Parts: sequence; structure tokens; C-alpha cells
Amino acid sequence: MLDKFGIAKRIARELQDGYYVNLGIGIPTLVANYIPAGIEVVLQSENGLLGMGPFPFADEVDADLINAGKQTITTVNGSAFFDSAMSFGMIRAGKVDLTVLGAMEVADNGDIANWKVPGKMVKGMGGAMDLVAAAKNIIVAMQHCDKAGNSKLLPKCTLPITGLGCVKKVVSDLGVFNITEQGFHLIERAPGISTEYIKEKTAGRLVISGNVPEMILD
Amino acid sequence: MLDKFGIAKRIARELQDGYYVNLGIGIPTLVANYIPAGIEVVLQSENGLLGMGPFPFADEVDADLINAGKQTITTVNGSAFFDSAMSFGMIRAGKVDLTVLGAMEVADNGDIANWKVPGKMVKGMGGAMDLVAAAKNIIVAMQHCDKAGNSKLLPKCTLPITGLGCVKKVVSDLGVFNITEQGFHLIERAPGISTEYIKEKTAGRLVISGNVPEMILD
Amino acid sequence: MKKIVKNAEEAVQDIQDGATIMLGGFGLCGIPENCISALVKKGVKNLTCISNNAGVDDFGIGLMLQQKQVKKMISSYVGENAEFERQLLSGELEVDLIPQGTLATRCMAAGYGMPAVFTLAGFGTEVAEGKEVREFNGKKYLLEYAFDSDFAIVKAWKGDTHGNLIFKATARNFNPLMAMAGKITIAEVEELVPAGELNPNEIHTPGIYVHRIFQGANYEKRIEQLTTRK
Amino acid sequence: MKKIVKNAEEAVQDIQDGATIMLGGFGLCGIPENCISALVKKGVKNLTCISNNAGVDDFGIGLMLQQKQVKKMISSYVGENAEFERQLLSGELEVDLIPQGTLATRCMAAGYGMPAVFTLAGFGTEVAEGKEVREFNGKKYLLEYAFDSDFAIVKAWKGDTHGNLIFKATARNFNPLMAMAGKITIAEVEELVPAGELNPNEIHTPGIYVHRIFQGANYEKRIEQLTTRK
Repeated sequence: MLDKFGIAKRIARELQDGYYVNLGIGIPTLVANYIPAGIEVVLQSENGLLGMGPFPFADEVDADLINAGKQTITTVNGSAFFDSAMSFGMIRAGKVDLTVLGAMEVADNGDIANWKVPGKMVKGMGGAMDLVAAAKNIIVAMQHCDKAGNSKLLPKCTLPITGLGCVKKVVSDLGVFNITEQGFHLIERAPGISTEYIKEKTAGRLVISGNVPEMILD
Repeated sequence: MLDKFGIAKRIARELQDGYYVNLGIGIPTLVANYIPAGIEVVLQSENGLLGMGPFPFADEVDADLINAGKQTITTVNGSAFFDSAMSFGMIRAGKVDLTVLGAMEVADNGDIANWKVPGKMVKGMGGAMDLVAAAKNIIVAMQHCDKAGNSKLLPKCTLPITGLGCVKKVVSDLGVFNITEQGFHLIERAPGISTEYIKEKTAGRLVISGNVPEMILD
Repeated sequence: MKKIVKNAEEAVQDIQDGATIMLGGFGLCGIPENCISALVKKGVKNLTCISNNAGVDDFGIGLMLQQKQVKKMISSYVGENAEFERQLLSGELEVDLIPQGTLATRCMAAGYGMPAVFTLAGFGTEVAEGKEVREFNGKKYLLEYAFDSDFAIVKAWKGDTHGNLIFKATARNFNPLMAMAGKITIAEVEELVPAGELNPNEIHTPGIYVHRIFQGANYEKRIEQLTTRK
Repeated sequence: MKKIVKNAEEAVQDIQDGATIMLGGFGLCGIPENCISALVKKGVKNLTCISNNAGVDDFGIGLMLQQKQVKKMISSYVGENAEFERQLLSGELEVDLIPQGTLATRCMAAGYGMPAVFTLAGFGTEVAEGKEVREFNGKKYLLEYAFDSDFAIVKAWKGDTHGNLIFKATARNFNPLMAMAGKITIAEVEELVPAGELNPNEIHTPGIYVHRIFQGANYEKRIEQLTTRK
């Protein structure tokens, strides 16, 4: 089973040199810590920055320099600032190579729900609907099951939808799944997790073809 | 009768402090020379400048600094550069207070034709269609008649239209006309020009109410 | 050209009950602190506020919520704020949640004289309910309308007496977009300089969009999530 | 990240006959001189060029017209150029004339992922023929589509190794809009610096939009209308 760092580490392997990447709040943010050596990736923060750097040292903190999670951050060499319309413009135009975000539910056709739970206070979708509707490559980082052990990889989302048919890949604590016409295509098992266990924990259509390798991290 | 300098001088009286003004090529450009003392006007050049200054001294010439007529120019204190989308965006959004341009024909309902003569090489509308469609206040600077003596203030444009019902005022060599529902409303006669003469030279509907004053320039 | 006003009180003096106002900023970053204080002091009510967020309990738009000045929020993300939640649940406050990119683009559309835009965000979701859908090149878009706001209130880093503005870092966010979109645009700036001191090549918002400008005072610039490394 | 190419020849090497290319500049101001020369040298044919103007007889796009490389021009104002007129009248060259603001906005739309925009320009004129008209708030707008271009070729003042661009004065014009709009965007710059040397607050075109960049050489920057005072 992968912990959140493992999920982030596995997703980081999808990065390629020169990629422009938007990392959502939570596990996706951790992906930045595992960018493979030798490749250069530019992080987009949708509040108006390309080239997001690490958190600042205490004496570098600047209230005017935050990320989309409202955390204080830094720039890197080659950073650029812009307004929110251009930021979502570049997302909408497909200029961002990869978007990584969390989800409450993913359906086997790529639908995603991650913004609203009926009955709970609704805080809003922020940039999530723009990102999922327009990003050309979306990977979801998520726990495979909720706290009660129910699958969050479903035949159909039960929560209000954030976007239709947009997720390309899911990396959960149990494995890596490509979204295909046939459903969740298991391509790697998390360390120590059997295909049987994954079958049991996946409510949506699951495709397992041949021997699925166990992933090796590090 | 007004010469081109007189037309420009008369139009300059329409300027008010704080106006943002777009001046077209030809007579309109001359208006900049007659801005009344004590008021500040900002000239927009639709290729991407607010705050157009005078022509440069020979040693100031910069090929990267031109106006919409492709002439070398200068900036003033408070100038700002921007791209062509923002430039026409501010025009379209009605932020430019006054647009002055030339015309081949104006109709008594405010239609204007100034971009194309059938049978002649068509060079294009440049920014003229954007300006006439979107500017909130358009004054046309023009000769009242063509070289053959035919009125260019018409009941209906004969040339291909640049924009519909957009002209608010015409300043010709013969007088000043507000465009109203009733047609060209003569509000001032050029020095030495009689209302009779203006009637004779105006093909479109002309409104003359009471004694029309002769304008006094300087 | 008389764009300079003395202070925030003068800048907002004609904002009436029931007005629709845009307020720049993302979270607490780049918000017009001085004008918000002045609006609280003025006590104007029944406002419709277009702003990406609604502040926190004791800062930003949260201060206006405390005084029950806001009738409706149009935002992409709210609720960092207990009073907000209370008013929402009690029905005192109306909220219109809009995808962040759509919010930004509807501001830009207003500033560029575009009455409506097509955007992908929200198609197939409850955001799309009642909206016109149109397909282009096999993708489905929602038709979204330009905002119509009486006032836009923005905060810039530097400004000049012609109203030209330069924003700093990610405090830019919605500010230049809203600056373009207000019927009346008010800019508060950290540093106000005479026309000619800003480089014309570095202006983010040309002065034509700005009707009133003043140098603000006592910026707190509160940080919502202070994160550092060692 | 490998955006740097050696020179214009390398930058344009995969532009094929029949390509649609955008070329930045207004008149001769801010045109990509080096890439135009390289395209002339390469001899690529049947190009559709989206550019506000078409150069003069012996400079700018005029050089490509001399070599009969252009099948169609999409512009707002042309014909400062005898060869252009000759080809147009003889039917060798096709021309699509578009209002300047519409041209600019259709570029921006492509860069912002907006499939179409509504604009006032041209309503009631021959430009509107065959176009969809829609009324908003009592005004009639034309529906105009985002451009779809294989390459955008722009000229900037400064650029860095990440592709960030800064333009100078009115040489900005269409350049940042086209930079956003190309499937492949090529930028030639007067000065190419390492990432980190440009102020992130002063970037006009973020590098995400730029695929290839090089420092150009021997800029002539010809002036179309030299006007001076004494």
C-alpha cells in the first residue's frame, strides 16, 4: 500500500522534461518534492505564476507571493507573473501539460467529483472545474476507499460532478489505473497489494490484463 | 469656408479635460495641435499606446515607437503601452471618450463609408470598423463635397459601409452638424458660408432651426 | 485630469446601498484594504460583491460580512469564515459560486467589450444548469456573460497620477481584470508617483481604465497560510 | 527544457508548404525579420499568413510575396506594396480582410482557449456576410472564430531561456497575442538572457506559450514613415 508520499512519488514518474504542471492542494503538492533528477519542470499556480519555487525561508516571506493554496512561496529562475484570466486562458488552451489533483470520487468513464458534498457547507469549486474541463492530461491522486472502506473508484459518481470524462489516470494507495473505454485499467499494483484485493476494493469497471507488475519505488 | 486646419481647430473645441481620444489619419491628426490650453487630453493610438506625444526630434527617432499611421512618434509623461487586443478592447468597451476620423461619405442616419471604393484596389479597413462600431462618440472630419462638387453628406451611403448609425457629429469645411433622428442638424456655419449654400451642398436631410451662428475661430 | 482623491473615504463616497462592486484579490493577497475599511465605516448595505473569495472573519470582505453589508457574494471559493457560513445557512446571505477561470474571464470580457464568452468549465455540472451550451470542434462550451458592475475596487503596488497601475507578484490576480470591468474603477496603491515615473512598458493596467486613485496607508497584508522552510 | 535553437533557419526548418503561420508586427514595426529571411531562403510555398499587414515591396512579408510563397493573406490593411497588388489583381493571391480589433481578438481567443468571440466590428457591413449575428443588450455582434494556426512567429525585445518575452514600446502590437495562439510558437529576440535575468513582474508573454527561441541578428528595423520635428 502506498502512503501519500508514495502516491506523490509514483506520480512524479509521469513528469517529463519541459513539462508545465499544475499541482492541486494536498497530495498533488507533494509531487514537487520528487521531480526526477535531470529534468526541468515548471509549476503553474493558477493564481498567476509560472515557476513556483519552494516555501520561503523565514526572512524571505512575502505576503504578495502566494500559491493557489494561499501558502507563501518563492519564485525560481524563469518565473513569470500574470493575471487570473491569462492563467486560466493557458489552462483552457491546453498549454499546461499535466494537472494533478485530488478527488472524492472518480468514475470509470473519467468523470470526477471533488468539490461538493450535499448537506455539508459548500465552499466552492475554486479553479477545479476550469482545470478538469480544460487540462489535456489529468492525473488524480486519491485514497482508493473512504474511511468506511467503500470504493471511491465507481461505476458512476454519486456526488455532484466537477467535470465529465476528463481523468486520464488515477494513482491511489492501491495502484495505478489508466482510464480507458473499458474502465479502470490496472497497470501497476502498489507494493504488497494483490490484484484480488484491488478487485474487491474497486466498484467501477476494472480491467486486468495478464500479470500486473508491482511497482518498485526507489 | 474652413481649411483642414480650421476643421481641426473646430473639432479641438469638443475636447474636455481628461478625455481619452483616438485621432484617425489625415485631418484628425491635426486636432492634436489645437488642444485648448488648460485641459489635459490623452491620445490613444490603436497599435498599442495611450499618451501619444509629438513627432520626435531627429536624434530621438525609435523604429519601435510608431503610431497607427506608422509615423515615428514619442511618448509623454503617463504613457502606457499594451497589445492590440487590449487596445481594441478598451475601444470596444467604450473607454475612449472621443474618436475623430475621416470619411468618404456620411449618411443622415449616422452611417459612414470610409474604407473601400469599388473598382479601386482595396487596402483594408485597418481599425476603422472597430472604431466606428464601438466608440461612444464619433466626430467625422471631412470635406463637404467631392472634387466634382457632389455632396458627401448623403441620404444614404453609396459606397460600402464601414459602420451603421455611429457618427454623432460632422465637421466639414462648410459647417458643424449633429446627427439627429431628423438628419444633419446644422449648428454652426463656417466663416462666410450661408445656410443657403449649405442647403445646396447637402444631399442628406438637413435640419436648420432658427438663426444658425457663424463660428468664430480664435 | 483629476483622478487623484485624498483617501479611501473620498474614493468610495458615492457607493450607494445596493451597488454591485468588484473587489480585487485572491484570498487576502492583493485586496483593497483601505477601501474595505472605508466601506465598513460608511456602512453601505445590500451590496453585491464580486470577488474570488470572501476574506476571513476579521479581515478583508469578512469585515463587511460582520457588519451585514453584503447581500450577495459572487465568488469561486468562500467559507474560510464562520460568519459567512452562519449568514449563508440562515439565508441572510446569497452566494453565487462560479468557476475561478470563468469569474476571471467574465471580468476580462467586460473590460474588453465582449458581451459573452464561451468556456469549458462547468459543462455537465450543476454550474451549467439553465445555461446555453454550444459545441465547437467537438467540445461543449457554456455561454457566460460579461459582468456588469457599478464599481471595481482594486489594489496595486504602484500607480501614477494618470491612473496607470503596476501590480506586484501574485497580488496581481484579479486586480487588472476587475480594473478594466468597473463602470467606475477605484485604485488604491502602495506608492503613488507623478505621471512619467513609471516605465510605459511595464504598466499592467493603463490609466484609461482607472477613474480614482489614491495612496493607501497602513497596509497589513495579512498572510493566510504562512509556510516556510528551514 | 530545450527551447533554444541556433538561429532562424533551425527555428523554421519544419514549416512545410501549405502551413498557416501568424507573423507578429504592425506595419514594419516589431516584425520577425530573421524568420522572414529564413522562410524566404527555405522557399516554402503556399503559405497562409495571418499578419496585420503585408510588408512593403522589399521588406517584411513583401519579401515572401516577391518569391510567390504566399497563397493567402489574412490581414486588416495591405497594399503598401506593388507586388501585392499585382498578385491580388492577377488572382495569384487570395486576401481575407478583417477588422484590426477582430484580428487581434481572434488571436487572443486562440491563446485563451475561447473557440469564438462576439465583436461589434463589421456588423451591417460586407464583413458580416455569412456570419452569425447575435444581439446583447440591444447591440448587434458578429460571432468570430478563434484562429487556428500551425506556427506563430514573433519578435520580442528581450527573452530568456524559458521562453519568457518582453516587447518594446509599440513593437508589442500583435506579437504577444500571436505568441499565445500558435500550435508552435517561435520567438526571435534582440537579446536572449539566461532564465532569472528578467523580472517576473515585467514579462509580457510567459514562456509556456513559446516553444522555440533564439537571439536574432542584424535587425534593420526599417521605418515606414519617418516623421520628425525640429
